[in-house]
Amino acid sequence: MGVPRAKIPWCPTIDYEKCDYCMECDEFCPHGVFERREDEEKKLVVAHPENCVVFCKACGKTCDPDALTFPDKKETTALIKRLREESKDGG
Amino acid sequence: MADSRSAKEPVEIVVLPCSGLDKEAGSASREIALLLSEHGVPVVCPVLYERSPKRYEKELGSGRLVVIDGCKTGCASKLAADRGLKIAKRLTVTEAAKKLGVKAGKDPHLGEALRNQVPALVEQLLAIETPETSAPANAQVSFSDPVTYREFGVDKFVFRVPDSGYFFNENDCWARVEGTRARVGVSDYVQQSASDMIFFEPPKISAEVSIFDEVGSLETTKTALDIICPVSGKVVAVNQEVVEAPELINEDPYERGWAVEIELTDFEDDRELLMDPPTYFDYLKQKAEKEHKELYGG
Amino acid sequence: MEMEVRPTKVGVLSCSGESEAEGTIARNAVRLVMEEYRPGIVVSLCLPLYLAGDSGERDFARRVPVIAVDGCDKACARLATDKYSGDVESWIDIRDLINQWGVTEQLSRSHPGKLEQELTERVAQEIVKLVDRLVAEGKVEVDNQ
Amino acid sequence: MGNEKVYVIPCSGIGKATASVGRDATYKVIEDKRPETSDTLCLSLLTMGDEEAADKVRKNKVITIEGCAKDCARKNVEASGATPAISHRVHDFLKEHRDLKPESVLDVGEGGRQLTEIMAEQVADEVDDLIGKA
Repeated sequence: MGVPRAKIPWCPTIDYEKCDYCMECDEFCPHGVFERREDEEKKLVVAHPENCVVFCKACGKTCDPDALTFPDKKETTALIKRLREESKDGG
Repeated sequence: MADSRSAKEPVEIVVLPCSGLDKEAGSASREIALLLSEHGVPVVCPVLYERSPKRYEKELGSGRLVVIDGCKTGCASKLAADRGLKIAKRLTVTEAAKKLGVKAGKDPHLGEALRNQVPALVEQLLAIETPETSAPANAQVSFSDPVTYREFGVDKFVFRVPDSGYFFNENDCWARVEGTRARVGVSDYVQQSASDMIFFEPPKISAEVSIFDEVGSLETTKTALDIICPVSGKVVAVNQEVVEAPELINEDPYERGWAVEIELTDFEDDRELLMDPPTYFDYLKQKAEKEHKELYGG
Repeated sequence: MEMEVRPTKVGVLSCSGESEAEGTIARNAVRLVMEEYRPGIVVSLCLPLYLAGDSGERDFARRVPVIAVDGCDKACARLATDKYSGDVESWIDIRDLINQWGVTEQLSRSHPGKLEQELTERVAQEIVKLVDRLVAEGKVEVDNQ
Repeated sequence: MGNEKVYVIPCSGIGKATASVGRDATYKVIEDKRPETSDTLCLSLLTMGDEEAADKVRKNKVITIEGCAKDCARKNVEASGATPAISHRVHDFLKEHRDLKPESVLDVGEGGRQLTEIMAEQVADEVDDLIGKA
């Protein structure tokens, strides 16, 4: 969208209180955003947020305990527009 | 063409709830129906209706049918579908309760938390405004010009992208723009990776959407996904053909398989965030080849 | 579509074999090779799609070497490859193999048990041998081997 | 015709769990529920124009079961000069039983097995109806 992906804060956030490590989201995501850490306390992490497709929340739909949250869409759209303006003026 | 009656006119409804003995959400569905009957709304008992459909012929003939499913299994909807009834509005208690911050449990007894939500859910059903049909079509817009395509292959899979008239977001959803209207759907890539479509849950007619909002959701034999709207505006039509036969999206994702029609409000602005066909073609080719590597390795 | 100089994939066409136990073995063996033993190199092809489907299946089968895996002497996979996509690189007849292996028990098409599973594994290994020979002969370019 | 049979022909899909359900349902009908009055044959034989197989579908009633919307079973039967009396799609049954999604190609899982039983029951009844009308 005319803005480097790294500048757009869009990825799932895991609420470890709710998450029961069913791994449905990791099985679902074809972009490899999540990574499993069998031997660590947090068994699932968002390892590659940059792989997450902006505005996609599909993994959230697979989460029964609703442990995945995303940034606000309207704010993200506004940010992208602002970054585009800056890159145009900034040259 | 739909008669667009004024929004606030009281509309007679008849309600078909699920019998609600399996889970807590089912009991809530029963409570909602009982409360509605106190508002003078005729209630169809699903088991009696199953045994003798004639019993409710009069009510179902006149009122607009509201179906209450306790959970996603959707027994009441299935009963209505089996009888060929047209559903004006559908409430799934587990989903609606989740939106109100309450989780319906496994124990079929109705708990306090969910019981307190029953009045709010009843209000949602009574607040049925304009009928769920399309607004009058805009005469000069037809979306009937022939579409030509470019394609590329990854192994034995062929992916097509229209040559012109379509705009895409990174979520592989398209908007076909004509005049002040746009039709929205999902790309060939989505229908191939998500596999066979079995359900399309349309958005409400006249809903206001901004770019990247969800406009309806799809369920396939493999997964469930939302349609991420590439344009801002107002939902003016829903493709009933796809509501009845979602596999149309697999057969013709860019033309007959359109999902929603939008009256545009901000297209000049939205357009900057979208890809035109050649840009999307390259974007998709890279994505399909990379993802295919991950899916099939090597 | 741009022509690939040297194909990077091997097509494996299994007979559909719904009425024969060897058909079940053929299908499961091809699935096993594609998913576990040679992912990324092997692509499974579907025979009835040659006739019923769009050109995608046939065009792809013309651009890559194809191994035909048949369940019986009707040899549908081999004949289909000849007819629809060019010469057969190599060919397996499961019934023939099973006789060579001296297996005489009655096999089940609908409830594959331990014996069928064992035979599926052995057939899968035969397919892998043919795939590896194609790679060794340089008929298939494999980037990360 | 004494040993008249209804041919239940599933699609040959090996990439979709719905195709596995179609095959399992076929075996349930021709092996367990209606062994005397129903049978199957390899769809590839019809693709390859095998006369013996084509003859069977022309002279007997046929029920096809598709694993997806490409309808390969029906198209291959039609290419042999016959028309299926009934054409099923697994995902039409899925629409009625949303919670019975098959899990994978090699193991359809508990949901897939229940869906298979529901389909087999219906196809078995259809075999009974079709046998009456030679």
